[in-house]
Amino acid sequence: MSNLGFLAVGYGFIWLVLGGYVFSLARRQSGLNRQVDRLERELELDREAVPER
Amino acid sequence: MAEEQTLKRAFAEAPPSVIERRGGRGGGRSLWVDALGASSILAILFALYLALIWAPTEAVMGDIQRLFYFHVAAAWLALGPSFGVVAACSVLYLWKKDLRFDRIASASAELGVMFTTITLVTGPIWARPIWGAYWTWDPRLTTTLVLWFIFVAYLMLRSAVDAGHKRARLSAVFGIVGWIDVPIVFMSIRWWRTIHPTVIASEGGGLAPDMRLTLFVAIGAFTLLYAYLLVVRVRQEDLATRLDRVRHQLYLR
Amino acid sequence: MSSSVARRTDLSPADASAAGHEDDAGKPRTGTTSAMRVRRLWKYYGHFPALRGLDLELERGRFLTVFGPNGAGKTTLIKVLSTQIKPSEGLVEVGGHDVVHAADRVRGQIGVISHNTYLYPSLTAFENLKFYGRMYGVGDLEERSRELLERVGLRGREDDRVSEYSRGMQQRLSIARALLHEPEIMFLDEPYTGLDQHASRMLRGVLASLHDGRRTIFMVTHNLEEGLEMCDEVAIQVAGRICYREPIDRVDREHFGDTYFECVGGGHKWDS
Amino acid sequence: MGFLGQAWTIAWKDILGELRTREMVFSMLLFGFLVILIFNFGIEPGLRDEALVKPGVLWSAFVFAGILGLNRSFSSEKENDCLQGLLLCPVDRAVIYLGKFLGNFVFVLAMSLAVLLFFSVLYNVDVIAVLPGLLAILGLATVGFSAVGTLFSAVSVGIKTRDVLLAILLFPVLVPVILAAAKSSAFVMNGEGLFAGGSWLAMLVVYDVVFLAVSVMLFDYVLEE
Repeated sequence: MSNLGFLAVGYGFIWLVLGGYVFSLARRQSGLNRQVDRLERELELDREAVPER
Repeated sequence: MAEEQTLKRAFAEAPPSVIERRGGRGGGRSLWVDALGASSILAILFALYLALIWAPTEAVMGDIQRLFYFHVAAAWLALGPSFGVVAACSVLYLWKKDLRFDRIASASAELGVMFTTITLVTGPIWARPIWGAYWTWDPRLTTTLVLWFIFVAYLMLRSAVDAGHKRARLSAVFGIVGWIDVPIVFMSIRWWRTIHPTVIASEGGGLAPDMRLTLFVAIGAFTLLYAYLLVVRVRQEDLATRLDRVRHQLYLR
Repeated sequence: MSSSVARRTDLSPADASAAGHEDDAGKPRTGTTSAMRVRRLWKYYGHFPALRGLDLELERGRFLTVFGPNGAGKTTLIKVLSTQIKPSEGLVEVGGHDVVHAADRVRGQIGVISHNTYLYPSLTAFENLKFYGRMYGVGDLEERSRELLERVGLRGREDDRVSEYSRGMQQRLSIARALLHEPEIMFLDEPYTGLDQHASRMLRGVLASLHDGRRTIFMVTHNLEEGLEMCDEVAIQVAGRICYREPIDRVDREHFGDTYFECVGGGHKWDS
Repeated sequence: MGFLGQAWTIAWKDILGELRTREMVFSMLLFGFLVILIFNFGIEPGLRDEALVKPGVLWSAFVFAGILGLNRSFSSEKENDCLQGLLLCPVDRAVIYLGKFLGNFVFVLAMSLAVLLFFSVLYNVDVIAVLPGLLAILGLATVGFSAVGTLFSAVSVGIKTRDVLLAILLFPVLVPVILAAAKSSAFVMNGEGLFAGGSWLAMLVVYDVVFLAVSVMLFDYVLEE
C-alpha cells in the first residue's frame, strides 16, 4: 500500500505546526527578556541619579 | 499622599518584577515548569515510537492509519481542554475581574487554534487515500471546522480591541457563548448527516488493544504538551503585563 | 518633584474633617446633607490612572464648578459620578446611594447634560421626550413635555425632527430631556461646547433657573468665564485629583486665572 | 411601566426611527433580493428544483441580509452618544437588551417576509399553501438569530472593523439555526408538514431558549465600563 507518502506529509505537518509555535514562543520570550534588561539598566541609572530614593 | 503611593508602588514593584524573571517567581524559568516541559517531550517521543513502530499496521487502511493517534489526540485537546479552559476562565474573569484569567483564556484559545488546525489538516490527509476524498461532511469533522472558526473569531475579536478589561469582558462573553454553542452545533450536524447515509459508521469502535494503548499514550503526551505550552504562554503574558505596568508607572513619575 | 501645590489645597474644610474621621463613614447617615461623597477614587484606563485617589464632597443644593485642563480627568469624574463608568477603587455615593451597587437608584435621581445630546435625530423633539419620559417612568408625560418645551423655548417646533434642529436647539432640547424626571442632581459636562452666542445665552438662562437652592448642580468645564458665572463653589482638578476648592465668595474673580494657572502649571511640573 | 413595556418602548423607538428614514430595512431588502438573484445564476437550472436547494438559497439570503440590520442596531445608537443616554436610564440592563432584541426581531422578520415573497415568485414556490409552517419556522429562527445577533452587535459596536467582525463572530455560532431552519423548511416546502421535521423544530426552540437566557445574563458585562 503506497500511502506512506500521505503519512509522512501528515506527521511532517503536525511537527511543523508545533515547532512553529514553539519557535514563536521562544522569539517572544527573548524579546521580553531584552525589554526587561533595558528597563533594569534604566532603573539602575535612575537610582544613581536620585540618591535620596 | 496618593501620588507618593503611586511612586512607591512603581519603585517597590519595578525591581522585584525584574528580579522575578531571574529568580523564577512567576516570570521565567522554574523547576516544575522545566520538569513539565521535559516530561512532555519524553512522552511525545514515547508516543511517536508506539505510533510509528510498535503499534501493528492496520489490516485494511495500511500505514496511513498511524496518523490516527495524533489526529485524535489533537482533536481531543481542541474540543476538550483548550475550549474548556477558555470557557472556564471566561466565566472566572467575569466573576472575579482578574486579568490573569483573561490571559489564560487567550493562551488556551491560541493553542486551541493550533490543535484544531492539526486535526483539520491531518483528517483530510488520512481520508484521501482511504475514502478517496479529502473532505466529508462528517459530524465530527464539520464540528471541528466550526470550532476552528469560533476560535479564530475569538482571536480576531481580541486583536481588534486594545488590551485591558474591555477586551477581557468582550472576549469572555464571546468565549462563553461559543462554548455553549459547540455541543448544539455537534447535535445539529449529526442529525443533518444521519438523515442521509454517513460515509463512516464509527471510527473508534473495534480498536485493537495495542492501538488503544498507543492512542491513550498519544493523548496523554499531547495533553502534557498542551499544559506546558499553556503555562509558558501565560507566564509570558504575565511578564509582558508587568513590564507594561512598570513602564507606565515610571512614565507617570 | 514637589507636590506642594497639589497638596496644599488638597481638601476643602468639609472634606478634611470628613477624611479625618474615616471611621464615621460606617455610621448611618440619617438626614445626610451630602449630594455626593467621593473617597479615594481611582480610575484606571489600562495602566493609566485617570483619577488618582480623588476626594470630593458636595452638599445638597449647591452648584459646584470644576475647572481643569484637558486630560485632568474631568469627564472621567463626571462619568463615574453618573454611573456611566465604574470606579476602579474607592467609594462613590451620589444622592445617598453607591454608584456601583445601587446604580439604578442613582440613575433615577440624576440628570446629565453633556456636549453629546443623547437625542435620536430621526425622531421629533416630542417623541424624544416621550421616549425618555417612559424610560424614567414619568407620569403625565404629555403635559410635562409641553411644559419643558415651553421652558427651553422650543414650543411650536416640537413636531420637527431633531435632525432639522440647529446645534443650539438640540442642546436646549437635551436640557429638557435631562429635566424630565425632575432630577435632584444635575451633571453638566462642558455644556457650552459648540454653541453660538445666542444659544449659550439661552443655556445660561435655563441654568440660572435650575439653580434654585434645592437642586444640586455639578459642572465641569475648561472655560473660566462661563464656569464662574453662577456657581456657589469652585474646584480645580489637575492630574486626576482636586487640588483647589473654595466657595465662590472667597474667590478673587479678577485673579482667578492666576490661581488656575498656578494649580495647573504646578500640576504639569509635577506630572512631567 | 413594566419590564416588557419598557423593552417595547425601546423597540418602538427603533422601529419609529426606521419608519422615518427607511435606511436599513431598504438596504436589507435589496441585499436579500440580490442574494437570491446571484444564487439563481450560480445554480444550474436543473438543480434549482431539488428540494434541498431552495431552502438553502432562502436561508442564505435571510442570514446575509439580516446581518446588515444587526450591524446598524447598536451603531445607530452611537449618533449623539444615544447609547449613553439609554444607559443612563434607571432600567435594568436586561430591559435594554430585550428592547434592542425586539427591534431587531421585527426588522429581520419584516425583511424575511418580503424576501420570501420575492423568492416564491422567482423560484416558483407556492408559498401561500405552506405559509403557516414557514412562518412558524421563520419566527423561531429569527428569535435565535436576533438573540445572539443583538448580543454580538453590542460586543462589536465600539470596534473599528465592526461590520466584518460581527459576521465573523456570528456565522459560526449560527450554524445550528441555519441548519435547523433550512432542514425543517425543506420538509414544509415538500408538503410533508411542519412536524415532519419535529426534532429540528425542537432544536430551534432549545437554541432560542438557551441563547436568550445566556444573552440576557451576559449583556450586562458587554456594556459596563
